[in-house]
This record gives sequence, structure tokens and C-alpha cells, in this order.
Amino acid sequence: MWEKLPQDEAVAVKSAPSLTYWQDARRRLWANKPAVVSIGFIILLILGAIFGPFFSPYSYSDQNLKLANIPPAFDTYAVTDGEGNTTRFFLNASNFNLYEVDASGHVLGIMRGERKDMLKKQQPFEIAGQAITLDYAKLPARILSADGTELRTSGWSWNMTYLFGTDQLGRDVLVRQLFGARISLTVAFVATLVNFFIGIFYGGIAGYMGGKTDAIMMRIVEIISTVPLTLYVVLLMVVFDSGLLSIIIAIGSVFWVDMARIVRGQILSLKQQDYVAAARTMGASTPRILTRHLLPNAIGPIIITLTMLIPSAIFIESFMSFIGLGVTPPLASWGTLTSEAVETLRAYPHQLFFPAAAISLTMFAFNFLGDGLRDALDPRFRK
Amino acid sequence: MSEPYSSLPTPGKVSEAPLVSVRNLHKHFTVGRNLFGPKPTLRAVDGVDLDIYPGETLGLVGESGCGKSTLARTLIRLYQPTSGEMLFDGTDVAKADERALVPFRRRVQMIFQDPYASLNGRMTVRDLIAEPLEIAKIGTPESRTEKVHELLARVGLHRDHANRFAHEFSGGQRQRIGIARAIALEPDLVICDEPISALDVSVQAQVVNMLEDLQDQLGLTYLFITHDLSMVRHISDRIGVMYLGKIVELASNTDLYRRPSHPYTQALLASIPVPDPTATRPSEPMRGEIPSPMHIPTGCRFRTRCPMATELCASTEPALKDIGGGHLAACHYAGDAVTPRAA
Amino acid sequence: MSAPVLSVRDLKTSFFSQRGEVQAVRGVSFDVHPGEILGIVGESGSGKSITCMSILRLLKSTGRIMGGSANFDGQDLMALDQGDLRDIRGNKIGMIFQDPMTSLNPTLSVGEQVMETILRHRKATRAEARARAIELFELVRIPSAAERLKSYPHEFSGGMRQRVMIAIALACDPKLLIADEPTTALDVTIQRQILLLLKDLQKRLGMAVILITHDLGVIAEVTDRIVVMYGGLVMETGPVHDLFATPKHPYTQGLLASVPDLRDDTHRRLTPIPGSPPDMAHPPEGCPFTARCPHAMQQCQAALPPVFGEGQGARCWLHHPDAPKVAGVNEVAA
Amino acid sequence: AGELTYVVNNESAQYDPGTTSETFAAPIIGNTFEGLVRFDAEGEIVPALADSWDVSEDGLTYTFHLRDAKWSDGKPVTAHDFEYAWKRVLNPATGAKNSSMLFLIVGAEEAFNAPTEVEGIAIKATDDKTLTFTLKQRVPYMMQLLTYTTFYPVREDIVSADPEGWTRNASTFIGTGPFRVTQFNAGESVVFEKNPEYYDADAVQLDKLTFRLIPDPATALAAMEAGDVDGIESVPSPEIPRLSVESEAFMVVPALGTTYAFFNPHQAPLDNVKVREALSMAIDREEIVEFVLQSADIPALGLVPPGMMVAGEDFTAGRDTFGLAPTAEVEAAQAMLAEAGYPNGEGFPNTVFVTYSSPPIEKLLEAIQQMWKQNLNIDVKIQATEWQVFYPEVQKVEYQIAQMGWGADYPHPMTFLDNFVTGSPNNLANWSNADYDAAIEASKATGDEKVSLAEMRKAESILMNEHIILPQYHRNSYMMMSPKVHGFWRSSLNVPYFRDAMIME
Amino acid sequence: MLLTLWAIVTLTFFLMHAVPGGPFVSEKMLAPEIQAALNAKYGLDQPIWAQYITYLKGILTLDLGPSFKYPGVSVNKMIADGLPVTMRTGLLAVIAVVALGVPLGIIAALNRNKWPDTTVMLIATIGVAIPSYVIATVMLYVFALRLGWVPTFGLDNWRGYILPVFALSGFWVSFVARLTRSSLLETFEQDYMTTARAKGLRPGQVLFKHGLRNSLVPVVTVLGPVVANLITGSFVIEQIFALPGIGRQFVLSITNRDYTAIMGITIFYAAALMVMILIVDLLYAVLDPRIKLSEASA
Ligand SMILES: Nc1ncnc2c1ncn2[C@@H]1O[C@H](COP(=O)(O)OP(=O)(O)OP(=O)(O)O)[C@@H](O)[C@H]1O
Ligand SMILES: Nc1ncnc2c1ncn2[C@@H]1O[C@H](COP(=O)(O)OP(=O)(O)OP(=O)(O)O)[C@@H](O)[C@H]1O
Ligand SMILES: [Mg+2]
Ligand SMILES: [Mg+2]
Repeated sequence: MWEKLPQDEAVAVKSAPSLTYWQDARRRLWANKPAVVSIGFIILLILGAIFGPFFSPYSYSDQNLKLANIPPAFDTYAVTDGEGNTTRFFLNASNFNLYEVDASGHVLGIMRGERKDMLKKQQPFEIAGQAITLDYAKLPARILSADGTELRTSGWSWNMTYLFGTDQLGRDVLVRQLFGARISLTVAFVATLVNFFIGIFYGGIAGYMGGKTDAIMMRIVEIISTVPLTLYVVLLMVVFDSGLLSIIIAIGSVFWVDMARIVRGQILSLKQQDYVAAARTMGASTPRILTRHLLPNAIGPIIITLTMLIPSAIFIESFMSFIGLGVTPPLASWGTLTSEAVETLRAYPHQLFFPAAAISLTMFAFNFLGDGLRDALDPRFRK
Repeated sequence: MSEPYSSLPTPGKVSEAPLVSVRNLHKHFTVGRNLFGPKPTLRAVDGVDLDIYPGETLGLVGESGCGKSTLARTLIRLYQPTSGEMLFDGTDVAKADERALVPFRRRVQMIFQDPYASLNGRMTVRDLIAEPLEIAKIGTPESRTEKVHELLARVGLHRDHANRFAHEFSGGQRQRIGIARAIALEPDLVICDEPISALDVSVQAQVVNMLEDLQDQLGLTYLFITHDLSMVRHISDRIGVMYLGKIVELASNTDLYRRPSHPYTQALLASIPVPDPTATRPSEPMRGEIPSPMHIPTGCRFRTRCPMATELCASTEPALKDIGGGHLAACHYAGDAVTPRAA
Repeated sequence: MSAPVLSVRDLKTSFFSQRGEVQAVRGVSFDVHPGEILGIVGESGSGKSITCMSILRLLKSTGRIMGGSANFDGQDLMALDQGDLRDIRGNKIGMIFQDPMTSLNPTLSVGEQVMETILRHRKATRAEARARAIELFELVRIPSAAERLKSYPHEFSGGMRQRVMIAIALACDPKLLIADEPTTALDVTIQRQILLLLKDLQKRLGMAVILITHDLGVIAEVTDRIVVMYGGLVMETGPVHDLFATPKHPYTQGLLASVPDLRDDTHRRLTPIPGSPPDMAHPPEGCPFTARCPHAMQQCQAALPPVFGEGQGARCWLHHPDAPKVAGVNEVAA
Repeated sequence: AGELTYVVNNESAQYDPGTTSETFAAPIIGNTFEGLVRFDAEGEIVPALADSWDVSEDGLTYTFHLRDAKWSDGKPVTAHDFEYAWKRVLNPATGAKNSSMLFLIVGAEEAFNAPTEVEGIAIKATDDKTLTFTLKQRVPYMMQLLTYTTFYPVREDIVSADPEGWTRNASTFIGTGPFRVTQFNAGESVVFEKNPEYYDADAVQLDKLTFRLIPDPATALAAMEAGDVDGIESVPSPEIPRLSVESEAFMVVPALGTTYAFFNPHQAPLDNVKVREALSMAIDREEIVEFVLQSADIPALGLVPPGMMVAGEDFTAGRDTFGLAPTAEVEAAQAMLAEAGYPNGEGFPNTVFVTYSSPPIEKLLEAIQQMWKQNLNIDVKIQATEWQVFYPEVQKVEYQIAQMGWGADYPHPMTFLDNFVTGSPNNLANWSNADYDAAIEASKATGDEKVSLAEMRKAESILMNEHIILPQYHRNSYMMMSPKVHGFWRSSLNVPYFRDAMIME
Repeated sequence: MLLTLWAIVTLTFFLMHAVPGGPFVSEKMLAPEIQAALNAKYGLDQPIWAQYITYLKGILTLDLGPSFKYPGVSVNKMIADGLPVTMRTGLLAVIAVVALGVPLGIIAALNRNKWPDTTVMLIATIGVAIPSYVIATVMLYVFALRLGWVPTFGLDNWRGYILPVFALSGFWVSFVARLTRSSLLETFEQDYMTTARAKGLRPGQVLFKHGLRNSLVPVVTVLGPVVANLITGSFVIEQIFALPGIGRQFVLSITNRDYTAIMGITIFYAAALMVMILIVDLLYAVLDPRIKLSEASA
């Protein structure tokens, strides 16, 4: 107990391998659950966008005009004829059409009735041998059975033919959305890249260099952000063909100015720090100081701006598509799906719900990922 | 007050050409946030002449706020000097631009006074210490990590610390990281701005020993700024004393402590605390208002606090002159037979 | 002796990062009496600063106080609600932080930073606060005080920033001043003036001071008692005279031996304590100093020693009655 | 008595009856100005400022006798006002966009091209109350044409004082109609009050009338349903099914318009009439109307929409179908395409269908695109661009298929048929057919309405059998007007008339 | 600054003329004679550089010229008519961005990872993910039509402002809230925040005086251009709520190729933007004294 320990015995401590900042950050990112889930979501989305359409019986352009504007879920009515055969159908309350469905919720087709009675605001149908009347004299419309009593629904069911319903031309909203994801995610990706590579470095260089360089660079930013985008886009459209490439060019050439400004502002205040001075005394080059010292310390606002600008890019794309530079019909992006669906908002809200939800979910994923990245890149935070 | 180079006497010990040679160096700041009208000038470094010889350790002491850090930062060209000349190994670096400074940067390193602020909070200790190596493109990532571990051991840190970030360290530990970084490249000149003041004495001893070993092994040169007069005496070959932006006395360490010739130096030496609770000292501190570098007194800048100031001191500024044996002092009465309060 | 103003008992603080728990303070106890200057010395990284910050519950988000108490004026600071604690901070207890650059807000003028403390705790107009700030600047020897109130921290030298911190801590004449290395960046003349100022306040107002410093000269000159810390623990406490005369803990001895001698011109090598301190993420089970101790025994590795001795207590197995005698430690050299 | 707010979706850039060519100006000019004659609610020509008129035997010289009408500032309306107004339109410096409408008059075109020749224009105010003019050739629809704003009088003193600005200021906007403007709020609204100087002022019921600009039809509908306004000019098409059953305010007004596309007969593969016919046959116009437009529009098999009477007979009555049917003639179309050399669509060259950016039109085109794909197995690309880019492009006639349409300027088939004569600026297919030109010429030259009708029908058959256009549908206007409002009517030329409107609780 | 303005004017001018279409491409085809007459009337028959010189001369006298599309209306008047409306909603939206965005960010930062934070961030994410025209349309339907709380169009009373301002500011409120939150969280970890707490300052003082100010640089950076954008209006919002502002006017003038109007509003916007950016640069120096004024706004 009281024996002397040999003097040279160093207490062996298990030593972990040395990590660089990035290795350490990666480790911390993987420990962040929401961020990992978000990465998973984004990967799934990308896979869905690439492979999803192959699993669908429809293509993004397949129309079935007779089945336009069908909701993703509906109340079904059931009428049974003398032989016990049941016919199921549902009423689309916005266009007063009846559609036949089967027991599991597959849409079989539109039901043709007799001439509408414009005065009584009724339309007679013959369903399963019975005279059924669609009565829309008072809204909401009612289904009347032969004896004039109102028919009760037999419960609601999902639309198994078109999981997300159909659009104004009877196209499958789900497939269109997966196709739209291709374009919108590409746009988001391009916008991010552009912000990352042009915006950040442009702003970083302007902020770090300061003085005349900064002044000139920021004036260029001002010019880019004032010259009307529409004119510029129209001109691009004349020069290039419409398509993804031109969108990329358009976004690439103007979409980084906000980022540049924010980064510059951050750099202006960060460059006064002592650690920058220290790096300079080590002979670190300007790019090195920017990439290793200044930008990592400005990562918070950078990531937020990056994620916030993604939806803007998605909607700028839809604007560009509108004036002719971008995706051509029948192809659609989330942006064009959204703006189309706004017109039918009151009648067919599901058409807006799905693209809006897709964009929002993606944004949540990007935000969680961004937050996770930010926390991972900032060692001072807890957990 | 620009003097020819030769007029600055060389110390006895070394006779080679100086590694760093500074003449009449000025660094002024404009302060205040007055949008209109002239802004007041603050003369942080106000005409410094200094030679640093290869292989020596030049200690620099002086009142807090007298411009030591500013001088250091100007020497390493973090600041552009307001005026004056700066030769490093024969080349003029006073006005060189960043590109021309690249070789200079590799050969001169600095340990900062503020350990935390000078460490990038987003980098692990490994990255921080490996950075100069990376910049100089020395070795592979693995070999650099090895080198980092070696340096960590040298400054008394554990290799496991390499994965941590600066905010996870105590003040002293941070300072050691800064030191490890500065010596990583084995530079010619290390400017140490209070490198040890945040360290506890045993680590101070470790670090100082280490710096001395490095000097012996690699022939490093140090400019060593400190407030610790016992340590500076221990480590330096020569010591300069600064007061209000100027060097007022410069001598070999023994000479300075034996024969302090500027009244400020004398006051300084008299204030050293002794690590002995039983020792007693006159409890009278130095009198007088500390002048501000925005309003430097005319004539001798120390005269407002000098116990022996005369008319002459108020009118003429004393030049830094040799009072024998390479001992320089900027006092009209230095070297006179009657030096009051001489040690 | 009067009742202590501050009585710290078994304070424990840890940091939680991805790497796990770093036990920075592992059970620290000490008392500070009114009008007393208590010095804390110790290895860098031994938990001195964290102990002080824990007393005022000022830890960063990753830090957590794991246990213990700190009785100030009859209240346990660890249990106080935030509002009451705020009335104490800056008012009854002043604190000087170790790192003066980052501890001052870079975007506010130094004057403003001093004045806001006064305005917070005293019924003063801005003009009065300003006058007091000027007075404080003069006390801490900042030249052209009135003019420099408007300056920003980055325009000050390291020592000047430190003095601003001191001015802030002293602004409300605290009963207890916690000074974490308050004079490291100051030259000896100003240091002396500051220390004399502290002593004067201690005498006049009965202010108690906790002074953390590495400068044993300063310790010797101004403190009454000292606490020696190592590895998050108090290794030795005692009156300054006894401790300097007869250090009981091997660490204390090593510390005292590392100081260069001012009177020595021979360029003799300094004698540091060999080895490096333990990693507090994996603190050793026994005495944390074992690995570097010249007298280390099996027992030291096996179990943490308790504090032996009254008045001058040391946390070292060598002071166990059964321990073998070692010259210069538990056996006074004849 | 009463006040009424009516929503318009577009603001006109010009309210000057002589210079504007915008349909958006019609609601304002139509209620503040009247010309020599006007339409009544049944679409008949009735006297307005003129109470009688004579036409010479050869149908070339018209003489109008004015009634004692006053301008809204109380000054009498004279024949000189007309002469001034018409000659002003014929001065190129005026910048009138419809000057060519007056080129029917002798000397007019010459004067426009050489402004010194004003004297040659055959328009004359023989006295204060008599106006005569002479046409270059017979114009069967001249009386209808005279209801167009270009033929309205303007006041020389007002106009010459501020040639451009007089229509911007309520106090100088002097008209001859049932209402007069009290406020112009640019971008927001135009407010009217009853014009006490109007010759039939007693018949005018409303005291105050506001045209509120709400550019978004969805907002307008919301305003209507919230009861904030009394009438709206149009409704969003997805709402039509609901409104048509739910709302008493909902109105369907036949509009004299046809939506169609040009097949460019100068570009492969459309230079082959069989291809054009196949394409035209392969679309299901009924489905388009029912499911794509979801409206009560009429599937179009020809150029001229129904609703235009010539010789007491609707132009479209008993018209041929030109090989087309309301539903798709799939087999026939496939056979036709095979005959043209593309059996089952094989080898069909790349074809682009250009259009202007407009969501409903793009929707329509997508449906057509899909029908061609499904029924003929051919891929046609849709390219939508801004109108400003699209229109000049189309004028170059380098497209293959271009979406277009036409709305009547006056209720006579000639407003459609005239566009296809050789050299007409609106002949955007640059199509030229001597027989067609001759038939048009003949229909104009004859004094016999029946002959004229027959010639026009012949012309339409020539055009349609060549399948120069892909007719899609004949339009209706869908609007809402509170059931409290009586006496309101909207003409088939899209002008809302409030002259006889009144509010009944 | 004038140089920048000149560059913008020049670039826009030539861009505009390079783009196909012209002010007289209308619904119906104009006879070629009429087209020529109109071009002559508005000077469009002259060579482009001559038009450019004429235009520049005009601007120097602060005359933005007559509108090509609206005869009898000068561009100056167009701006003067539309601006008050746009400015009122725009400034209110700016106030909303500051008065909602910053506090929401603060609340979120103070309650990091607790429910108020999650809620705010949820709303903020939806706020950026859903474009303003969707928000506006939905709100119009719900609040104006269904609930009848606010008018369906126009700015006739204070209620009329609610929806346009909300829709205008939604994106930026969200953006600013997120930026503020992230910036604050970073600032909270700084040593001087500990100092501030050690002084016994109240949480409010710590937050506003020490925390917020040091976090505002990125917020101010975005706010500058945002203010310029908001006070020059938004097409979508003005279109949906039927507001006679210049935002809609601007887009219309582009679709109409109303050359002078395009130029005029662009110049106005450019001037607003440059003033805002100047203010931002001045604010940088106020917020962070280490940023030298000369540096920020050379
Ligand atoms: N935020 C943090 N996260 C993790 N570990 C920390 C953190 N802050 C401090 N530590 C660790 O806590 C221990 C005690 O630190 P403290 O700052 O109290 O040391 P100290 O005694 O004041 O040293 P010095 O004299 O060097 O200032 C050190 O080992 C340090 O590495
Ligand atoms: N960036 C700056 N702007 C304005 N004044 C400055 C700046 N940096 C330093 N100063 C001033 O210059 C003077 C000298 O400062 P310096 O930091 O060189 O002193 P020092 O000798 O290093 O002091 P210490 O020992 O306290 O660190 C001080 O008065 C300080 O206020
Ligand atoms: Mg210094
Ligand atoms: Mg410490």
C-alpha cells in the first residue's frame, strides 16, 4: 500500500485518434437525430423522384379528362339492385359529377346521367336499376333515391386509383409531383451550389479585401439586383432554348446576390478577430483565411440563407416557366404545380395541398439538416 | 530623429549583422468615432530604434499600454507602420505587400497576448497547430498529426487534447496551444507577446525551458515581451525598456538589473513582487499621472512622473545614447555619477 | 475569527460535450472571511476559473454544477433564484474574468460597460454613473480617463482592458471580489498600484477577495491564506506564511521550486514539475498528482486521499499517520 | 336611384374613344359616350345621337341627321364634332390605333399616309345637324361598325387643349353618354355619376356608378360573394360549375369570339392539308369544353361563332361541319394521317405548338397535345412565351402551329372573315386563296343580304376545308351581377351597359 | 453611387430594347402604317443610341418621360400615384418584419429546443416554403370571405392593410426570425455575455444591450434590401388585393414593354436600394465599432 511507484510509469490513457475539424463535425452531425432523419428524407425523395414514376401505372402526361379533379378521398354511396349487385359511387361536390368506384376505392369511371334539369337544378341518373337524382338546388348537393329521400353515404374511402387525386386534366397528382420533384430539386440543388460557390466566395472576398475591391464588387451586386429580372430572363429565353439548362443559367447568374451581401456583412465584422491576424502572420493566403477561418465562423447565417433561398428558387423557376423559360408542358415542377393549383384552390384544395406539403416537408428537411450542420460546425453548442 | 544604422552600438556578445533592424518606427492610430472634424491621433509606437541579433533573446518590458504589443504587431506586419524602416535579414519589410511577405511570414512567428481570441473557435487543436505546417505544405496529414502530438507534448498538453476546441481549455492551456503553433515551423524569429503570463509557474518553467532548448537546438531568436521581470531576466540576453511608445533603455540583462539608468527602469525594478511573504518593501508606488499616448508630454516623455525632472527635461527630448558598454538609455542624466535611487 | 462571507462546500462542476463528461471541478471546499484576501494558485487547467464561475453560476451552456453549496451572507448561492442572484452579482460580489479581450463586449464603449453596472445596482443618474466611472478609471490608473470612456475595447491594450474589468468589478464596492488573474497583463508598477488599491479597499470596506494568480510574488505579497488546486481538487490550504515556509504537498513544493530567482544571473535551468496534468475527461481514481509525484505510492494510485491536518491541510497520503516518512514532505528537515 | 359597383379585371391604358383599341376601355367609353347609333339590349341598331339616317342607292353614301343632344358639359353636339373626331383619327400624329377602320371611307387611307390630303376625305358636316360620308365600296355591316368607339365624336376645344391628357381628368373627359366621370383613380377605380345633360337622362336610373379594378378574378369573386361589390366582369373558370348552380347572380353572356389555332400552311408537316385535317379531326372538342374548360362554351367546328344575324338568319345555322365533329373522329383521323404519309404517326416530324403564357390556354393545349398523342401517336411540343415575345414571332409566320383567337369588333361575320383575305394584317398564316378573296369581295359588293350571306358562307367553307385553322371553341363570357340589379345588359361585344340599370330591393 | 445608377440605367435600357416586343404590340394586329406612325410619334424610329442620349438628358432634369402605354401620363406621375399606396403597405410590412421577426427569433433563441422554439421555427419554415401568392389567396378566402373579418380588396380602412401586410412580410418575418435566432445563439456563447450576467444585469438588459446588438449584423444585412423591395411593392400582393401600387405597375410595364415606365421604376428602385445599402453600411459601423466606416462604405 505504501510502496513507492516506479517513477517512469506513465499513466496510460487510451488516446483517441486526432480528428480534424471536419471529421469532428461529421461525427457530430451523425449524432444529430433530426438531421439524420432529414438526410434520409431527402435521399428518399431523390430516389422517389428518380425511380418512383417507374412504379406508377401512369406517366406524368397521361390524361383522363373524364376523371379530372378527383379528390384523394371521398364519401361513397352504395346502391343495390334487385339481384343484390351493389354499385358504389361518389359525388364530386365541386363539379357535380358522379363517379363509380369499387369496394376498395378504385375509381371505375364517370357516370353519365340524363339531361340536367336546369330549372329544378337536378340531374337524374339510373344507377343499379334505380332512379337516383342528384339534387344541387341547395348546396351542398344531395343524392336522392327514387322515393325522394336523401341517400346516406356508406363511409369514406381513399382513392386507390389516384392516391393523391387527379388534376384539372385528369392526370395523377402523385406522379406529376414525383416528376416535379426532379425539376424542383435540381433547381434547389443548383441554387444551393450557386449560392455556395458564387455567393459565399464573392461576398467573402468583398468583405475580406475591403476598400476599393469591396466597393466595386458590392456595386456590381447592386446592379445585378436592380436590373429587372424579367427582362433578363426574357432575353435569355430568346438566346437559349427553354429548358432546364436555361433555368440553371438564369438562376446561376443572379441568384447569389443576397448570399453575397450577407456573407460580406459577416466577414466585415469577423475579419477584425485576432485569429485572423494570427493566420495572417502564419502567411495564410486569402483563400485559406476565407475558407478555414472566416467562413466557418459565419456558417450560421450562411446556412440559414442557404435553406431560406431554396423555396425562392423553386418559385422563381415556376415564374420563369410561366414566361416561357423553363419546363414545357406537360412537364411540371413543384412551383408550376403550386401556381396552377392556386387557381383551383376553392374547388379542389387537394391539388394545392400536395405540392405545398411537398415543398414544406422538403424545407423542413433542409432546415433540420441546416440546423444540424450549423450545430455540427459550431463546437461551442451543447450536446 | 533618424539616425544612421551604425550609430546604434552593438552589444558585446554578438557581432553579426542584426536579424531585425528597426529605425524610427512609428505606428499611430486614429481613435474616437468622430464623424466630423479631425480625429485625435494616438501614438502607440512613437519612434522606436531597435536591432535584434540572430540567436539572441531580446526581452521587452514596459508599462502596460506603452505600445509593446503594437510594436510586436508592427514588426510582424499585422500593422502597416505609419513611418520608419524595418529590415528583416537585410530586406525591407516595412512597405512590402502581402505577396512579397510570404518568405518573411514563414520565418517569423508570433505568440499572441490574448490566447483565446487568437485561436479560431471552429478548429480543433490539431488543426490549429497543424495550420502553419499546412500553409508551408510540410508533410502529409498523418505526419502533421504526428508533429502536432509531439508539439503538444512539448508544451505540456496531452495528445488527446488534439481533438478539442479552444473553448474547452483553461486560459493557460490555450496559451500553450498558441505556443505550440508558433514553434511548429521552427521559425527564425518568434515574437512572444506575453507568452507565459497566463501560465502557472511550473508550466512557465516548462515552457521557458522549452523555448531555451529550441533556441539552443535551432538557433531561434526571440523577442520576448513580458511583465514578469524575474522571468525576463532569466531568459533574455538583452532587455529593452519601453515607455509611452519609445525605448528608453536597452542593455544586457545583467547590466540592466545592476545598473538601471533610466528613472523609469529604476521604478520598475523597485516594484517587483518577491515570492516571499516575509520580505518587506517600501510601500510607496510610483507617483504622478500616467500620461496618455494621445497627449505625449513635450521633452522627455517620462518627466511628468520623474522624481528628478528638470527644466531641460521639459524642453528637450533625450536621445537614446550609449552610457558605456553598449548600455543605452534615453535620459539626460543617465550615466551621470549621481543617479538617484540607483540599485 | 468572524463567520466566513463565502463558504464553498464540495463544489462539483462538469462539462458535457460529445466526448462525454469533463470533470473540471471535483469537490472543492474553502472559506473566505471578511476582509481577507484568499489566494488560489494551481496548475493551469486545475479548475480555478471554473470554481469561481460556478460560485456565481455563470457557466456556459455546456457546463453544469453537479453538486455542492456556496454560502454567501447566509444564502446558498446554488439554491438562490435567478432574480436574487442577479442582485448579488456585480453588486455584492464583483468578478474579474481572466480573459480581458473576450470578456468585454466589443460593440459597447468601455465607459458604457462600466456605467451599466452602476446604473443597475445604484440609484444613480447617468451623469453620476459617468462620474463614478471616471473615478474608477482613475483608480485603476487608466490615463485620460474621461476621454477614454468613449473608447472601444479593441482600442485598448491588454493591460488596459484588464483594468477596465477591474473597474467594472469594483464599481459597486462589493463585499467579495473574485479576481481571476487580474494583473497578468499589467506591468509591475501598475500591478503594484492595483494590488495596493485592493488592499486599501479590503481594509477600508472590509472587502474580501479571492485572488487567482500564477505570480507567487503577488501571492506572497498580498494574500492572507492560499488554496492550492490541482486536477479539480484543493490540494493544500493554509496561511500564506506557513505554506511558503513549509509546503506540505509535493505539488506545492514543486510549484514553489519552479520560480526563477530574481537575484540569480547564472542562467541556471528552471526546475519545472515533470510530466503533464491528467486529462479531466478521464480523471484518475486516486490522487491526480500521482503520475508526476516524486513520492508516489501504490496507495496514491488506488484512492483519493482525504485532507490531512488542521489549519494547513494537505490532500496527500504522505500525511496519513501510517505513511512512510519522506524527507522534506512529512518529515521536517532537521 | 342607387349606387352600383362593378368590378373590372383590367385597366385600359387609353380612354380616348378615337385612339384606343383596347377592349378594356369599352366599359368606360361605352357608358360615357354614344355615337350615331347604338345597340339595344336585343342587339338591334337603334338611334343614338342621330335620330335618322339615309343610305344612297349604291350603298356608298350615308347621311345622318342628329338629334338635339348635348355634351356632358351642356354644349350641343354637332355634326362638326363628328367630322373633327373622324379626321383626327385619320391624322397619324394622333396615334390612333384603329385608324384603319376608317379607311373604308373615300380618301381616308390616302390622307393617313399623306396628311396634307385631308381635303380628300369624304366626311362632311353639311350643317350642325347633318353628317355625310362616302364609302369606297359597299360595306354591309356599316351600321354595326358605327357603334365602335372610333366613330364616336370628341370635342375639338377639349382635345386640342390637351390632346393626350384630356382623358385623364374627370373635368375634361366630356362625353355624350348616360354617365359622366367624377373621378379617375389610376389603378384603382373610375367613378361615374348620371349625366344630366344626356338626351335620355330620364331613363337613367343610377346616381353613382363605380368601376373598381380588381385584377385577380379570384379576389373579385370573393368580393362579389362577400357582398362588397354588385357585379364582376369575369369569374375564374374552375368556379363555373359551382356558380352556375349556386348563384343567382351568375350570368352567361354569349361572346362573339372563337378560339382557334393557326396551322401554318408553309411549314412541314402542316403544308399538307391532310395532316391539318387529321389533326383537327383528332381532338375531342366536347371533352375539352366539358372537362378542361368546365364551362358552357360551344365546341367550334368553324371560324364564325353563332349569334350573328345576316338576312334574318344566324350565320352558323345549317353550316357544314367541314369533316369535323364535336367528338374526336379517331379512325378517320388516323386514316387521314396515314394517307398523308404518317401511318400511326410514324415519321411525323418534330412539331411545336406555340402559344402565349396563359394558364387556361396552356391547359387546353396540354389536353390537345395529349389527344394527338393518344389518337394519332404523334408528339407535339408546347412552347409558351410571353405575349410580347409570342406575337411578333407569330407575325413572322415561321411557327408550325400557333394558338390564337378572335373576338368580334362588330356583330357581323365579316369581322372574322376579313382577317383571312390576302394581305390582311391579321392573316397570321399568310394564307392566300383567290376564291376566298373573291367570295369576300362579292359578299361586300352585293346589296342583297342573302347573296352576301351565301358568299360569306362559301368563303368560310373554303377556309375551313383547307383547314388553315384548328377551331377549338366559341366563347361565352361568364360574369356575375347581383339579382337586385335590373336592366343591366352586356353586349356580345363585351360592353356592359348601365344605361337602363336600376337597383330594386 | 451615381456611377452605379448610370450603369443600371444603361444596362436596363439596352436590355429592354434588346428584348423582343414593343409597346405597341397589342391584342390585335396594327396595320403597318399605324405601327410606323406610332413609332414616329414616340421617337422609336430613331437609332437606339439617339434614344438613349435623349433619355439620359431627360433623367438629368429628373424627367422620366411620358409613358408609352398610357398616353397623357408621365412616368413621374405614375410613380407619384402608385408610390403612396405601395409605401404605406411596404413600410407597415417592414415594421412587421422587424417587430415580429426579431422578437420571434429572440423567443426561439431563449427557449432553444423547447416548444416555443419549435413552434416558431415550424411557422417560419412554412412561412418561407409557401409562396406569398398562396398565403394571400388562402388568407383572402378564409379571413375575408369565410370569416368576413377583413375586406376582400382595397385599403379603405385599417383592416384592409392586415392581409396585404401579412402576406408581404411573411417570408421576411420568417427569414429574419431564423437569422436572429441563429445569430443570438452564437452570441450567447461569447465570454462577454458571461460578463454581462456577472454584472447582475437583468435578462432584458443582457439580451438587448449585449446579445442583440452583436447579433444584428446579418439581420441588418438582409433588412436593407428587403426594405427597398417592400417599399417598391410586390406584384403578386398588389394584384391579389387590388392595390394601385407601383409593384404591379412595374410588372405590367415590363409585360407591356412600356419603356419609359420600366426605366423610371427601375431607377427609383435602384435609388431606394442604394440608399438602403448605404444605411446598412453605416449601421454596420454603428453596430460593430471594429468595422471601419471608411471600409464599409467606400
Ligand atoms: N467549456 C468547456 N468545455 C469542456 N471543458 C472545459 C470547458 N471549460 C473549461 N474546461 C476544462 O476545465 C478544466 C478547468 O478549467 P479552468 O478554466 O478552471 O482552469 P484554470 O485553473 O482557471 O486554469 P488557468 O490557470 O490556465 O486559467 C480544464 O481542464 C479545462 O480543459
Ligand atoms: N487598434 C487600435 N486602435 C486604437 N488604439 C490602439 C489600438 N491598439 C492599441 N491601441 C492603443 O495603443 C496603445 C498601446 O497599446 P499596446 O497594446 O501596444 O500596449 P502594450 O504595451 O502591449 O500594453 P499591455 O502590456 O497592457 O498589453 C494603447 O494606448 C492602446 O490604447
Ligand atoms: Mg500588450
Ligand atoms: Mg483560469
